[in-house]
Amino acid sequence: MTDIGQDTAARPRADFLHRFSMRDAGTLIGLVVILAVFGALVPGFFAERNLINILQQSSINACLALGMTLVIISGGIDLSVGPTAALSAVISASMLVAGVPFVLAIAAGLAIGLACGLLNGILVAHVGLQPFIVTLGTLSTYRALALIYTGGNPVLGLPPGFRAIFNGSLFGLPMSVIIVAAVALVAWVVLKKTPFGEYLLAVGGNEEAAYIAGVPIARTKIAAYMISGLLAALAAQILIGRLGAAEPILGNLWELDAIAAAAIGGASLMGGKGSVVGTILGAVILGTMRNGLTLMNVQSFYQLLATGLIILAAMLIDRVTRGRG
Amino acid sequence: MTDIGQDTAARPRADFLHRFSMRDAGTLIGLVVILAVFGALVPGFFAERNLINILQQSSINACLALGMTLVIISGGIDLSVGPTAALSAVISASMLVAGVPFVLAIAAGLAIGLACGLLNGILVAHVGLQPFIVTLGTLSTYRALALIYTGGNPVLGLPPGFRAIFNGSLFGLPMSVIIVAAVALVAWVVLKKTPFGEYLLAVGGNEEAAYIAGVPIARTKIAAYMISGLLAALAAQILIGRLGAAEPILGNLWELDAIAAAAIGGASLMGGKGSVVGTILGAVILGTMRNGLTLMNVQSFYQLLATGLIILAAMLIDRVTRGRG
Amino acid sequence: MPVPRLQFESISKVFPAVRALNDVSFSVGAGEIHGLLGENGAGKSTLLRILSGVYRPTAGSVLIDGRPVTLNNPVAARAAGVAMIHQELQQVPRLSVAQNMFLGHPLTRGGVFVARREQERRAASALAAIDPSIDPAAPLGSLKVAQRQIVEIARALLDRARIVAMDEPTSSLTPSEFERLAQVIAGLARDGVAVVYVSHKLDEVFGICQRATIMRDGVVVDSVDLAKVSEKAVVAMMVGRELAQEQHRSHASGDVRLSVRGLASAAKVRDVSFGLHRGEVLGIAGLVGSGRTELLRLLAGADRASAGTIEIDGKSVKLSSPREAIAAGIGLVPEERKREGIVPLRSISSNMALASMSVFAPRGVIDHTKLKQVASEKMKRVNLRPFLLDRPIRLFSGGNQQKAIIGRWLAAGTRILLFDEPTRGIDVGAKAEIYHLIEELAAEGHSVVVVSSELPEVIRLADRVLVMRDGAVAAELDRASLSEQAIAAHAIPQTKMQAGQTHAGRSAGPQARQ
Amino acid sequence: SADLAPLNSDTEKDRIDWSQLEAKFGAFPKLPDGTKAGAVSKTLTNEYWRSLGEGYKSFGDRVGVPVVYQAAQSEGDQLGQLTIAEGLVTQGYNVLLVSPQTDSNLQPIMEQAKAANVPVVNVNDAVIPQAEHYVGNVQRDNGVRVAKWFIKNRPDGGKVAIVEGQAGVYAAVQRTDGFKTTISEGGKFEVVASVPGNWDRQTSYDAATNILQQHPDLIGFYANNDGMALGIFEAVKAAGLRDKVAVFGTDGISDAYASIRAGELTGTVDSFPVLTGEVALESALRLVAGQKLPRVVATPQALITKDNADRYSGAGDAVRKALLEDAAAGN
Ligand SMILES: Nc1ncnc2c1ncn2[C@@H]1O[C@H](COP(=O)(O)OP(=O)(O)OP(=O)(O)O)[C@@H](O)[C@H]1O
Ligand SMILES: Nc1ncnc2c1ncn2[C@@H]1O[C@H](COP(=O)(O)OP(=O)(O)OP(=O)(O)O)[C@@H](O)[C@H]1O
Ligand SMILES: [Mg+2]
Ligand SMILES: [Mg+2]
Repeated sequence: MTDIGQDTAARPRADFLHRFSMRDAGTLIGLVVILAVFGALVPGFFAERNLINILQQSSINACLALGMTLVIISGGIDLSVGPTAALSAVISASMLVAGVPFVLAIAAGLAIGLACGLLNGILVAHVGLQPFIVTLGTLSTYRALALIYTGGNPVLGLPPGFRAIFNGSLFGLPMSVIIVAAVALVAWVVLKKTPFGEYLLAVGGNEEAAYIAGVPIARTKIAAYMISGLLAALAAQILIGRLGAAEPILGNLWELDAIAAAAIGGASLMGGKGSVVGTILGAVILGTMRNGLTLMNVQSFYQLLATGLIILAAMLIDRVTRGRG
Repeated sequence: MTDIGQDTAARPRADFLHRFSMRDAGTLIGLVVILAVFGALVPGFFAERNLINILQQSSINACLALGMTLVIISGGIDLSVGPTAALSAVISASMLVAGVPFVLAIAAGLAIGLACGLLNGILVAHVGLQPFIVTLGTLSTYRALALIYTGGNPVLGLPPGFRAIFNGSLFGLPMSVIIVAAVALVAWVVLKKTPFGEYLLAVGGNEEAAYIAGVPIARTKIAAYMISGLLAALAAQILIGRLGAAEPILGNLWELDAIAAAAIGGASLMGGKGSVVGTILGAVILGTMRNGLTLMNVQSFYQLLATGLIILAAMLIDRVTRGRG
Repeated sequence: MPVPRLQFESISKVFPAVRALNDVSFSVGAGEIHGLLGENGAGKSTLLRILSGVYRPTAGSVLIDGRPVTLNNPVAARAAGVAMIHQELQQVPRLSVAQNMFLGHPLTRGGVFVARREQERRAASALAAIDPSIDPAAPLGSLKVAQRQIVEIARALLDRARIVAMDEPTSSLTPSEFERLAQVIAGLARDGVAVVYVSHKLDEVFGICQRATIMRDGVVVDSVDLAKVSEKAVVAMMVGRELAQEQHRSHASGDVRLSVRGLASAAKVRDVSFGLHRGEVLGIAGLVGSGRTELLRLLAGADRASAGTIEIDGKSVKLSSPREAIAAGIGLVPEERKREGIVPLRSISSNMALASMSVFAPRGVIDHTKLKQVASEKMKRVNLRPFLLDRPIRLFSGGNQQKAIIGRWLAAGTRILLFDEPTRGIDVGAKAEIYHLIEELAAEGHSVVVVSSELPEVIRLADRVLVMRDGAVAAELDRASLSEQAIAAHAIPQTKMQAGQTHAGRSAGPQARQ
Repeated sequence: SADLAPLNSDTEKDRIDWSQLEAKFGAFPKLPDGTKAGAVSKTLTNEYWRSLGEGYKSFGDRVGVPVVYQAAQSEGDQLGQLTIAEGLVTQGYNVLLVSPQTDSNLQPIMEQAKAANVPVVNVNDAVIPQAEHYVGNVQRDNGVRVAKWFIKNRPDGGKVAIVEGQAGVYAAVQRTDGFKTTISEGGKFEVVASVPGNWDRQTSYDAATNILQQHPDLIGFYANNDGMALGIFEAVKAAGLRDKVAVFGTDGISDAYASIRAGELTGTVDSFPVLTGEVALESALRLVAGQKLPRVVATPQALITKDNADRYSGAGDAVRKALLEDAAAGN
C-alpha cells in the first residue's frame, strides 16, 4: 500500500527526487492527455498562436494560483483573492485615470493587495481564526469595499501607455505570460531554496513541531497571505491592462479556479504539500480546457459538465500516478 | 488563557457540561448581541411575525448546514450542496408536473440527493481524493446535469397539493421551520447518542486511530456525504414547495452560507469538532442579519460589507468566549 | 560551591482542572547528568517544556548560571543555551532529515538561500555519533520511528547548548543505540553541559546519571545521589509504595486459539507460522525493523496479507480490516499511540468505547449509563490518573492514554490481544500494573501477543517467544530455553555477529556488549 | 390568482405600450395619503439595475412618493432577494416592484402580498408566471434587433458568434435565442460559436480571442450584456480586427454609449432602464389609485449605434421625447 518500491528504500536520495518528479509527472500526464484529445478534435489547436493564447489565458489564474499554493502549503486557504484583485484594480485604475504616474498607481494597487493579505494573515495567525472563515468574511468585505469605492461602476479610460506595459510582448510571448513565468520562477526558488520556503512546508506540515523548532509561525503565515494578496493585485494589474477597464465585480469565483489549479497540481489542502511546477501545470490544464471547449463550440451546459468532469478526472489521474501520499 | 476556572477541577462532570455549553454559549452571545442591536434600531423587529420570518428564512440554510456540519466533523467539506439541491428539485418537480404521486416524487428527489452524496462519498472515502476538490468537481457536474436535464428552463406549475405540504403551519410555526427543527433534533441525537456520531467524531479527529479501533472509516464518511446530499434534497423540496417552481440554477452559493453557519457554530474545518446546536444558532445569526439589514433598508453594498464583518465578528466573539480549543 | 548551571525555583504550572507542577525546585550543575524520574503524569515533561520555552510557568523561575532567564518561547530558550529532545517526535515528515535538524535556524548562503550541502554535512557528522547509516538528505518521513528518534537526538547535539534536556530519548531505541547515546551524553558532560535526562528505564538512569530528582504528582519527592540509593528505593519514592517483584506464571491451556500458517505481506513479513493457545502470552522479539509491528498489523487486519491462512478456534478467518479482526476477537494496542491510538479531542470514555459500539448501543442508541459504568470500572482497573472520564484524552499523560487504549479492548471483550511495545514511555508503576494486567488477562483465558524491544519485558511476560529476523521467524524459544542471550543470538543476522557488531538485545550478555 | 394563465410577457395579449398610458388612463391620479413604494431588484453591481432605481426615485420624487429600493448581493442570490422582498411586505409598503432573479424565486411574495392586499409589479427580466402586472421590455427582442442590424447592414452574410450570459438565466436564454433564430432565418449567416461569458468581461475576452483565432473571417459578435461586449471589443482590437468585426452588446449602460461614440463598440440594445423605472412606478401607483391596467405595460428599447447615440443619451426628458416620437412612428 506504500507508493515506494522496496528497492528504493536503499537509496533515499534518489528516491526523494523520484517522488518529487512523480508528483508533477502525474499532472503533466493529465495535461498531455487533454492536449492530445483537443489536438485530435480541433483543427488548428496546435497552432502557435493558439498555444500562446492558452498560455495567456492561463496566466492570470496561474498568478493567483501561485499565491494560493503558498497559502495552502502553510495549511491555510485564501478565498478572498478575487475581491482583493477587484479592490486593487479599482484603486489603481482610478489613480491612473486621475493622472497619477504609472509606477505610483501600480505600486498603490500592489500595496492594497499586500494590505488585504496582511489583514487575512493577522486574523489567521495572531487571532487564531480558521483560514476558510476568515477569508470567507474578507471575501465579502473586500468586495463590498470595491463596490462602495466605485459606486458599482467600472473605472474606464485607462491611459494607453499603462495598457502598453501589460499588452506588449517579448520574444514572441505576451507580457502577461513573461511576468507570470518570472513570478513562478521566483516562487519556485523561494519554495525550494530559501528558509521561508522551508518554514512554509514546516508550518503546514506540523505546526507544533515547527513552533518548537523556533520557526516564526505567525510571520510565516502572514507572509504567505501577503504574497497571495500581492499576486492577486498583480493579476489585477495585468487584467485591467488587458481589458482597459477595472470593474468592482472583477475576480468573481477566481478563488475556485486558483484552488482547483493548485489542487490539480498536487497541493494538499491539509497543508505541508504543494508544488510550483504542479500549480502552473494545473492552471494550464484548466486554461487548455476552456480554450479547447470554446474552439469546439461546446454548448455552455456541456462546458460546465466538462469542467466538473475534468477536475475529477485530473484528480483521478493524479491519484493513480502518485499514490495516496 | 484558559477557558475553565480552576475551581471546576473538583467536579469533572459539571466541568464537562460547563465546557460543552460554553462553546455554544459563545455563539448564543453572538446571536443575542445581534438581536439586541437590531431590536434597538428597527421598530417592530421583535414582532412575532418578523421573528417567525427570521426562522423561516434561516430554515433552508439551517437544513443544509446540518448536513455540512456532519461532513465537516468527519474531516471533509461539501461544496456541491447547491447543485445537488437543484438536481433534486428539477427531478422531483418534473415528476410532480407529470402527475406522479407526491410521495414518489419526493422520494425520488431525496434519492437523488442520496445518490449525489454517495458519489461524493465514494470519491472521498474509497478513491481517496481531497473532499474540497471532489465536491468542487461535482459542484459543476451536478449543476450541469440539472441544466441539461431541463434545458436551462424552470419547471413550473407544481400541484397545489404538493405545495400545501410545505407551506402549511403547525402550532403557529411554518412547516419548513418544523421540519428543520425535527431534522436538527435527529441530527443532535445522532451526533450525541449513536455509534455513528462517535464514529464521525473519531474519523474526523484521528482517522488512523479510528481505523485501528475498528471504525468503518469509508462507510462513516460516505454516510456523512449522503446525509448532506439528503438534507440538500430536503431543502430543495421545501424550497420548491414554497416557490411553486424548480429551477436548475437554484442553490447558487448555498455552500458558502452553510459552511459559514457551521463555522460560526463552532465546527472546525480540520475535522473532529462541531455542534448541532451551534450550527442552528449560526444559521439563525446569518438569517437575522439579513432580515435586520433589510428592514433597516441598508443598501446592498453595505449589506455585503455587514455580512463580511459579521462573519468575522462572530468568529472573534466565538474565539474570545471559548479559547483556542 | 560553584553556581549551578540550571536551577528551577518554586516552579508551578496549572492547566485547566490540573495542577501539573507544584513548587518544584532543584538544580543541576555544569557537567552533571541529572535524572528526572516519576510516574506517568508526575510532571516531568511539563517541567522540561517550561525549560524549553513551550509552556510558561504559572509561578516560579528558571535560573541559568545563577541568572533568572525569561523563556517565553522556544527561540528564547534556544538563545539561552537550552536544547531539548521532546517526548513526542517533533518533526516534519516531508522535509529532509537535515532540514528537520536545522529547522528554525537554517544555515544560509548569503543570508538568502538555504545551504543544503553544508546542513547535510553537519547533520551527518552529528548523526555519525549514534547512527551513521541515516542519510541526512532522505525525507524524514521515510525513516523508522527509532531512526527518527535518533534524528531528534542529533538535532539537540547540533547546538553548542549549555543545557540539554532529554525527555525519554530512548523510548524507541535498542540497547546498542543507547550505548552510543550514553557515550555522547558523557562527552557532553565532559564539555561542561548540564544534562537533564528523563526515562522510565531505571537501569539507563542508574547507568549514566550521577544524581536524580524524583517527582510524584507534580511535586519533588527528593533529589538523590544515585550512587547511594538502590533502584528499589527510587521506585518506592516514585510510586509511594513498595512494588513486589513478581514472577512469571503461565496460564496457557491446551487448546489452540489462533493458528497462523505461512503468513506473508508484500512489504516485509515472510512465511510466518505459529500457534497461540488459550491463556498464553506469546512474546515476539527481534531487532528494530525485523517486521514485528507489521506482523501485528496483519493479525489486527490493519494491513492486508499477501499469503497465508489464519484460523481462530479452528475456523479459518479473513482479516481484511481491523473491524473484521475485532469481530473475530482480535484487538491491537498500537506502537504509535498518538498517531494510531487516540482520538485527541474525545474523552477517555469515548476513546474507550470506540471499538465496542455494538456492546454499548445494542439498539442503535448509546446507553450512556452503561458506558459510564463500564468506563469507570475498566479505568479503575487500569488505574487512570487523574480519574476524569470525560476529559479529552489529549490532556492526559502518555501512560494514561495507553491505559485507556487497553481499556478499549477490555470493554470490547477481545479474546486475543496484540500489544506492540506496550510499556513504551510508561513508568515503572504503571508498567507493573500493565504486566499484572496482562497476566490477569491470560489467567482469564485471553490469548496475548507482546512485541517488545525490552528483552526483560519479554522474558518477564512470555510463556514462549518467537524471534524474528528480516520478516521471518528465526527461532521459537520456550520458557526453558529462554534467555536474553538466546534471543539476541537468533535476532542478529549472522554476518553482523561475525563482524562483531552490537545490535544485540538490552542485556545481551557480556560477549555482545564487549 | 389561480385562474390567471401563466404570464408570457413577450406574447401576452392584454398589453399596452408605455406611451399610451396617459392617453388611455388619463393624467396621473391622486394617491391616498402616506403612499410608499418598495422595490427590489437583482443586484446593484450592474449599472442597469442602478439606473432602474434612479427611474423609481425620480418618478417618486416627482409625485411625492417615497421609494425604498433594495437589491440582492449578487445576481445568483435567490433566497437573499426573497428575504428582502418579504421584509418589504412585512413593513407595509403599499405597492411592490420586483425584478426577480429567476422566474420563481419570488413566488412566495405573490401570495404574501396578496394576503396583505399589496399589488405587485414584476419589472423586467425574469417573469413570475402568476404575476398580475408586468412592466418591461421583450428580452427576446434584444437579440432580434441586433440580428436585424446584421441582416440589413451585412447583406452578404457571414460568420457570427454569440457570447452568452450565465447559463440558464432567463434574460441570457431569451436574448441568445432571439438573435440565433432571427439571424439563421435567411441562411446567409452562420452562428459559428455560442459560448458562455458568464456576464464576465475577462471570460468573454478570452472566449472572443479563441473564437477569432479559429474564425479570423468572423464578421460580428453579439453579447448578452454590455460588460461582456466591451471585453469582446478589447479582444477584437488586440487581434487587429476592429474594422472587420462588429460587436454588439445589450442594456445600453453609459460605458457602452461612450464606447459607441468613440467608434469602438458597434452598438447596443438600450432598454432605457431609467425610463423603465419611471414607467414602472407610474403604473404601480396607478394600480394603488385603483386603476385597472392591462397585464403588461411594454417599455421601449432601441438599437443604439454611432448614428443615433446622441438622440438617446441626452437628459431624461429629451430621451423620453425621442422615444415617444419613436412610439408614435410605430417603431
Ligand atoms: N496541555 C495540557 N493541558 C492540560 N493538562 C496537561 C497538559 N499537558 C500535561 N497536562 C497534565 O499535566 C500532568 C503532567 O503531565 P506530564 O506530561 O508532564 O507528565 P510526565 O511526567 O511527562 O508523564 P509521562 O511519563 O507519561 O510522560 C498530567 O496530569 C497531564 O494530564
Ligand atoms: N520505508 C518505510 N516507509 C513507510 N513505512 C515503513 C517503512 N519502513 C517501515 N515502515 C513501517 O514502519 C512500521 C515498523 O516497521 P517494522 O515492522 O519493520 O518494525 P518492527 O520490527 O516492528 O520494529 P520497531 O517497531 O521496533 O521499529 C511498519 O508498519 C512498517 O510498515
Ligand atoms: Mg512525559
Ligand atoms: Mg514495531
